Amino acid sequence: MKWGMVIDLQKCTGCGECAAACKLENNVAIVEPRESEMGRTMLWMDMLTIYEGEYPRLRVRQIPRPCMHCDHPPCTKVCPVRATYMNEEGIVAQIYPQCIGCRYCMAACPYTVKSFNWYKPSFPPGMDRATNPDVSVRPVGVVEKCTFCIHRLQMAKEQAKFEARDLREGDFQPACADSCPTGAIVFGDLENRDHQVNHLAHSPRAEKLLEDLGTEPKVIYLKEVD
Amino acid sequence: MNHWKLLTIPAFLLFFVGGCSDSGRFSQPIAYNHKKHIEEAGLGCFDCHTGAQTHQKASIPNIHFCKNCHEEAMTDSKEEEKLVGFIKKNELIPWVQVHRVPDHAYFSHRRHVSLGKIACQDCHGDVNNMTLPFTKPHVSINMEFCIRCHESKQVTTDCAACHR
Amino acid sequence: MNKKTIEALQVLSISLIWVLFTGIAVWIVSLLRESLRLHDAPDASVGISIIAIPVFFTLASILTYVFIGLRKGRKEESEP
Amino acid sequence: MEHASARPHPDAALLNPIENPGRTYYYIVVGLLVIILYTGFVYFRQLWYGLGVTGMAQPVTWGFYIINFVFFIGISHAGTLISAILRLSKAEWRRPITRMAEVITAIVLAIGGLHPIIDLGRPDRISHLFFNGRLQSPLLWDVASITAYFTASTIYLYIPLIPDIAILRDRGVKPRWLYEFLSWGWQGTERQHKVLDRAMNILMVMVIPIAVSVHTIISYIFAMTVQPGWHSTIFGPYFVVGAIFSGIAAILVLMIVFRKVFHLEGYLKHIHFNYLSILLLIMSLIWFYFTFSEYLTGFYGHEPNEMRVFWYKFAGDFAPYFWAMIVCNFALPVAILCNSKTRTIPGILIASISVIIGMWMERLIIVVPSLANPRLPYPTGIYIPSHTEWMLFLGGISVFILGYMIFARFFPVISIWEIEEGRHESAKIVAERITSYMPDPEPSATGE
Repeated sequence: MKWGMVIDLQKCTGCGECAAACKLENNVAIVEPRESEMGRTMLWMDMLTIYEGEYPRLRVRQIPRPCMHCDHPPCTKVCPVRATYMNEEGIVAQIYPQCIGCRYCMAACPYTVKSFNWYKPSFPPGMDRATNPDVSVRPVGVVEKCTFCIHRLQMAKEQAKFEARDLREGDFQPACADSCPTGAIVFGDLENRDHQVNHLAHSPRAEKLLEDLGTEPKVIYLKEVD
Repeated sequence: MNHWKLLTIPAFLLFFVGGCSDSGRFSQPIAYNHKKHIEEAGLGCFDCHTGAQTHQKASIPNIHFCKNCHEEAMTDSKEEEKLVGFIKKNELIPWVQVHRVPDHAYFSHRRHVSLGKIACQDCHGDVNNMTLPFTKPHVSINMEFCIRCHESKQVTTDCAACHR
Repeated sequence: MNKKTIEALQVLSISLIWVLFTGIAVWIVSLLRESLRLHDAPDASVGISIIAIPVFFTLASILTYVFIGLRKGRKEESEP
Repeated sequence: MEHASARPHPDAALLNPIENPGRTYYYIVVGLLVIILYTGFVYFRQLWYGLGVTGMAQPVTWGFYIINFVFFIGISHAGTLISAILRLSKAEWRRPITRMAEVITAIVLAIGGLHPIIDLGRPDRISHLFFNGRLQSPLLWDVASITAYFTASTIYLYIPLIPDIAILRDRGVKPRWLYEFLSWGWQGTERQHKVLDRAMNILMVMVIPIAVSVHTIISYIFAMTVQPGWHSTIFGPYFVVGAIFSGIAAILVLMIVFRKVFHLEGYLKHIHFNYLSILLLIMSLIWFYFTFSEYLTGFYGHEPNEMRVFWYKFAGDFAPYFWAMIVCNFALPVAILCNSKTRTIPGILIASISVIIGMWMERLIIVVPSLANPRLPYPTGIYIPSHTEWMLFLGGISVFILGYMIFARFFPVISIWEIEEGRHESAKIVAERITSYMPDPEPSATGE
């Protein structure tokens, strides 16, 4: 099993629904505007601004950017305490109670996907009581990042086992894929021929970010064709 | 900014070093008697803790459930009187959850009871003979305890299987 | 402080250094064992890390050598 | 033993600071303690609120703490490494210098070694490093190598100190028990000298590879990642050279300060400064060579991400620091030290201070720009250090000064017995050595 995600840029409108859904699903802290200006915005799913072409034919687009869950993750190699590692299903997990907050993984990640809890996570009044109980609220001083909504996987697996059946494709979908209004984000098992991602990953339009680094991301973009 | 708070750091460190997880004792609002309910009323674990087999949480019964029998006092016990009082006032019993898994870990009763076939007694002790409610956890709920059992039963020890 | 206490303290400090360095060696070995158990360190890092252990022991031996050597090399002052 | 200290000692100037520390000493100590206490408070504030009180953010997730870590560990190379090299090469002029250099190492290493802990978001979980450490991470290599270096250099400082401690013990300097305890029964017998010499010879050879490995491993923290500007094979030697470079500058500054404060003009003569400053000049040239090849390869390869960092340093936000670094580390010291007219003590002081500042800026330029320019199109990172970080920097320097002052209060900063040994023996040894260099007299002269 190798969980992966395909983001179809042809379908993506750059609405940012995935980023918002992710933030709510995973209790990602909402930092104050002053902090945000310093560059401490916390987003597991960020919207990358990409500029294509030169001025008269300049094209600006927003593309979603989760953690790439690399097959050869540069971040897990450098962690001094095994707080980040890749599990057998290919998810690069972050174990918050183990993290000592050295931020080496953040410095080593070529995609800059990790966030750090500079302060104790805070939520605007009212929202703090609406945090998702399935996901822990991280303590101050640890690194966090997209987990492919691994809590959903834990529950989906248990449900499947309870019903004595195999895990189906629809059982485990991260919040971003669930929420995408145009269905641009497809999630599933890259090694399973029945899953949609398996076909899409082999599409001629498929490309990965910073492919030349050899990190083998499991998030695959389908580039736009005009 | 409250700088005076800084004074509490040394105290906090002492607390931290002293170990704080499960050494505390809790007091329960009603001296519930498990033994009596099991032996005399003939109840089983899952009759009251209804979620244990089918849900993540086992659930602790409260007045809506207790009402089924204790709408009116059945005995002249002082403790039952308290319960009836709660029911009459339609007020929830402030049970203290003693067996607590920290926020950052995923624990499901269903997974352990129905799928893993673990007996309640393995973690909660000999509840059948308890005449008083829990004031402290039967086992210390820490990762070592989880891992030891997972290793002996040869189930996953992947960190991400429980941590979230 | 009299001579006896000071001597006892000297011996104590030398043995503490041995305890410290043995502790470091045990630490490195336990890390190695854990990484082998978890198949976590396939690289040369295992081999390189082992080098650290003799370094510490050599340092401790040098200190002990100096300590013992200086005591043996004293003039026979206790004799009349 | 009151009468003992009345006996005039040939090296009274070296013993004076220990026997009569004077009032100013205590004023300075109190001043430093105030700064350190305030720094402690600032650090507790950081512990309480989290690392948010610093100026670090994303993507610049490492700031002053890591910069100072590299910087302080770099300074620490002054001591043990240079002292070991000078001892090994039997340079006679080393005698008044080695001790001062070794003390720098021991103190600065302790300060530098604490910096990564200051940098942790969760220092309360430091035990994870011991129970669940992962040897594959360069940070763990660092823990091991810095511990080895710290212990080795402390032992290397201590062993040649034993005879001097015995001198103080015999003169009845207080606290007596301390000197009694530390002197290990030294009486200066031939056998004891032999033991000491042998131990020092082994240590000398041992500390050099340890010292080189320490800074190489620190560079690996950066070089083992794939980030532009960091992922470079030259980093190991580059860091070692930079470390020795800043270390020599630190020794020179300290020598000038001690010469002035303790009136050691008789011991630290112009020749010592001259030799060391020529070493500084050579290191400056080597440093420039490394910097040049580091950037030239990057520039020639023209890899886009590499170039982004390159231009950020050469003409972007970091250009003032970059060019200031070149001036401080290369232009100014070379200009001053090349000319024997300006190679005077004030000149050397200026050059050394400029090198220390320049080397600190080099660390800044290595750490921040690579982080500020991520590969993906994020906005360029901004890093403005906060009051907390400045305070901890100042606190680190204060701890260094205080540590050095405490050492100088209890132990001589110039090795008395080595000076004495030099007075008695070195002339003979050097003369013998020089004759051994010379060609033997022509055998034909006796033949005919």
